[in-house]
Amino acid sequence: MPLPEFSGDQDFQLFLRKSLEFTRKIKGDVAALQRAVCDTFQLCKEEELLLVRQHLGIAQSPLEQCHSRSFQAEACFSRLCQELQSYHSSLASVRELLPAHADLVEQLQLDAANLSSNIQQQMEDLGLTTVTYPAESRGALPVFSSLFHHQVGSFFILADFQRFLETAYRALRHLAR
Amino acid sequence: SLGGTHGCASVAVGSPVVPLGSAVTASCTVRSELCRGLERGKIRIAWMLDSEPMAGSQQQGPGGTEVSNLTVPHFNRSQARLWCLVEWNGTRQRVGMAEIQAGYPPAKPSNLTCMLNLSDYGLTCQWERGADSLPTAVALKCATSRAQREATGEAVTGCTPRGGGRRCTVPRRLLQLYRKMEIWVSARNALGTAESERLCIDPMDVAKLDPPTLQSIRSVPYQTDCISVAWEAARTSAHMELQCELRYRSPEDLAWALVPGISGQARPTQHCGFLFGTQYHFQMRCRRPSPGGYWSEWSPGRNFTTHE
Amino acid sequence: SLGGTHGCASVAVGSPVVPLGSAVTASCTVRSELCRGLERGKIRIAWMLDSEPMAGSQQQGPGGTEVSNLTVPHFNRSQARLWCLVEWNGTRQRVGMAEIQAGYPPAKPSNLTCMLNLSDYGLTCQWERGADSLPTAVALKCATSRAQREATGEAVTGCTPRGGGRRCTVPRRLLQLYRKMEIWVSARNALGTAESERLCIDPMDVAKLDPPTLQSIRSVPYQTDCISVAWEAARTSAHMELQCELRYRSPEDLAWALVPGISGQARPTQHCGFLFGTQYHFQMRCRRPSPGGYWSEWSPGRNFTTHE
Repeated sequence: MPLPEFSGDQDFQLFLRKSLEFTRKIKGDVAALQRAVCDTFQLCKEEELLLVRQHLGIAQSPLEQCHSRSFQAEACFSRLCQELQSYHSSLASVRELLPAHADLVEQLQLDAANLSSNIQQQMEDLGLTTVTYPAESRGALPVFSSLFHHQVGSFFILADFQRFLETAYRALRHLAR
Repeated sequence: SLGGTHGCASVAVGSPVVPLGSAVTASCTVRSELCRGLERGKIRIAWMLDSEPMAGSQQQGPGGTEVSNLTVPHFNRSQARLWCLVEWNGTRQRVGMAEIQAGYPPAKPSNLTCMLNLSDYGLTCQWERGADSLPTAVALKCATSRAQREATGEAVTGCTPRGGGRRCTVPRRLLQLYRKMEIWVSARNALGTAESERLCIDPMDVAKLDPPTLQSIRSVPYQTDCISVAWEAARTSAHMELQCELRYRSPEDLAWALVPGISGQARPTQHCGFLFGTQYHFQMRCRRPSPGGYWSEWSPGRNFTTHE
Repeated sequence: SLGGTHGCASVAVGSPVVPLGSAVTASCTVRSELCRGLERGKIRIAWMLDSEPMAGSQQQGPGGTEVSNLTVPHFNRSQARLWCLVEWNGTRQRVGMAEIQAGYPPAKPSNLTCMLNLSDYGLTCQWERGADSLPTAVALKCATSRAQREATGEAVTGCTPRGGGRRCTVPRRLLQLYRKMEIWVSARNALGTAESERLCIDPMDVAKLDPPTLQSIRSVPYQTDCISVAWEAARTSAHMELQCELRYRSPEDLAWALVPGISGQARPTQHCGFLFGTQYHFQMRCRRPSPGGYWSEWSPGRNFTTHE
């Protein structure tokens, strides 16, 4: 994977170490919420819900800009910022579903927004230009036609967010020395 | 909206809340044209109650749908999820779900008692109730008598105990003082409503009084075995009709001697039969003369030694 | 309004709040036509500072008014009332008043320190400040760095100590984690504003960690004076880069032996130089590697006796 020229910059390395830790924190909180959804709604295995996922039309963005073969810093960082912002809003439907975990979901939303603006700020510090992508369907808050669909929708918001964080973590770790 | 109003499949139940042990019937309707990837005619519907497989019947439904019906003869879990599944690409897909709760109608609240607090004139009531089997809304209801209510259309007011508790306080502004009010507790859940016996009381009659104060105790001239007690009602009950009682005993006595029926506000009362040169300890308390009135605490004590 | 906008008389002061010891100038304007019973031309204006008579000059003012000016050269009371009086029917009438306060601009807040609580991610800051001579508004200010603020227009947030206290907590939603924030205290009263030094910290760097736990302690095969300690960071810091240290001592030792610089999350650490057949007591603590990090409390202790 080609390394951008600024990757040796000390501030950038500090930003990467902080962002890696922040991503680990968010991943831990998402995993805790996934356990809560499993315990509360008996929704635990993704393979049992693929038909309803397909029916609900929940798409996940592939983040190809952050994959090793086609890694491109500006595109990847821009994508991370945008996806984090959209998870910040779509997590609201998880919050409605899990009132007992509202504080944890709110923290998760704040963390997603913070990580996104931290990356945004770092791009500006490095003079990178932000690439904007067409907003995913997940941007707006989904409206679910039934409680079951709301639960399955929330299950996939968390599962996709966990996968997204995994990809982001790998991209950041690649850049960190 | 996502997934259309009915979606690929939907589960309908007779009622989401049923009496414990009663039968539960459910139907799962699968609309293959709405579930991309499901081949019509090859749909096999299965059921699970939480994680326990259940057997249902299956037949074609209207508009090319597949319908499976299920009956759980004796539903005896307080809460469970009924899952509808279909086979797809070699996996079992959860396509519909219904939450079912079972329990009993609420138990009748009992032993309702109320007390008016004279510092803020709030009426605090408490009662007893069995445990809840279902989410239960409990409220204390308080209204002027039914006739007045119908005549004046006055609203039923009251208060709601916190966290399903067993007491709450009706604030002064929702009370009608010096007039009979009907007070009762209502408990409601999905299976019914239960109401306590109705109290019919004037809030002032259940006021908890502050204790009176014993001002002074003196011997009565020429009646050496008599004493005169000067007392005063508490400021908060200075305007009230009171029924008070005095008690006294000397250090040797085991039991208190009691002088009931002291009424009026503060006229000194006279009592006889005291021994010479003996130290007595006096206390007084008061209450509302009406039935159900609460005695105040005993006043701070006062000592007095009769003459030799 | 009562007495018209100005009324029969009015007192004007240079400023209602002045530095202690500085001069205070005031003027009292009497409009006899608005004071029934006051005969124009015979008005004698007098002054009192609280209850102390003061001498002012008096001359005719515009529009038939009488004006008296007063200067208090060194106003050294923290608070006083300046009264304007006129003679009337042989009595002295208070016809106007101004309240004056004196003090100092607020002292500069100092020793600002902050700590992030990992249970709710609130940032609690505390500082020191001199006593207030005047009503003082104190607020902790908190913002991403100036450049970002100007670029993104992010608001300055923070918190307000209760009752003019010296600490308050910025809630998580007003913080920016993993990024430098500027934090300072501002104190403002009528005579000025004072700001503390600015902290420039990433809230995560001042997190107060929960202590780690010592899982197990074992001898190292073939290295009889060495032991291996298995430990685990607290759940709340499981994702964090940590810097930890181990301490141990045997009952005979007075001082603890310290093993600094244990990093990473939970890899067992190995230490040598232990005596044979001796019981040692072990504890561990961790903190953020960044400057200004706070040590956690020491972990619960664990005993281990080395082999004979």
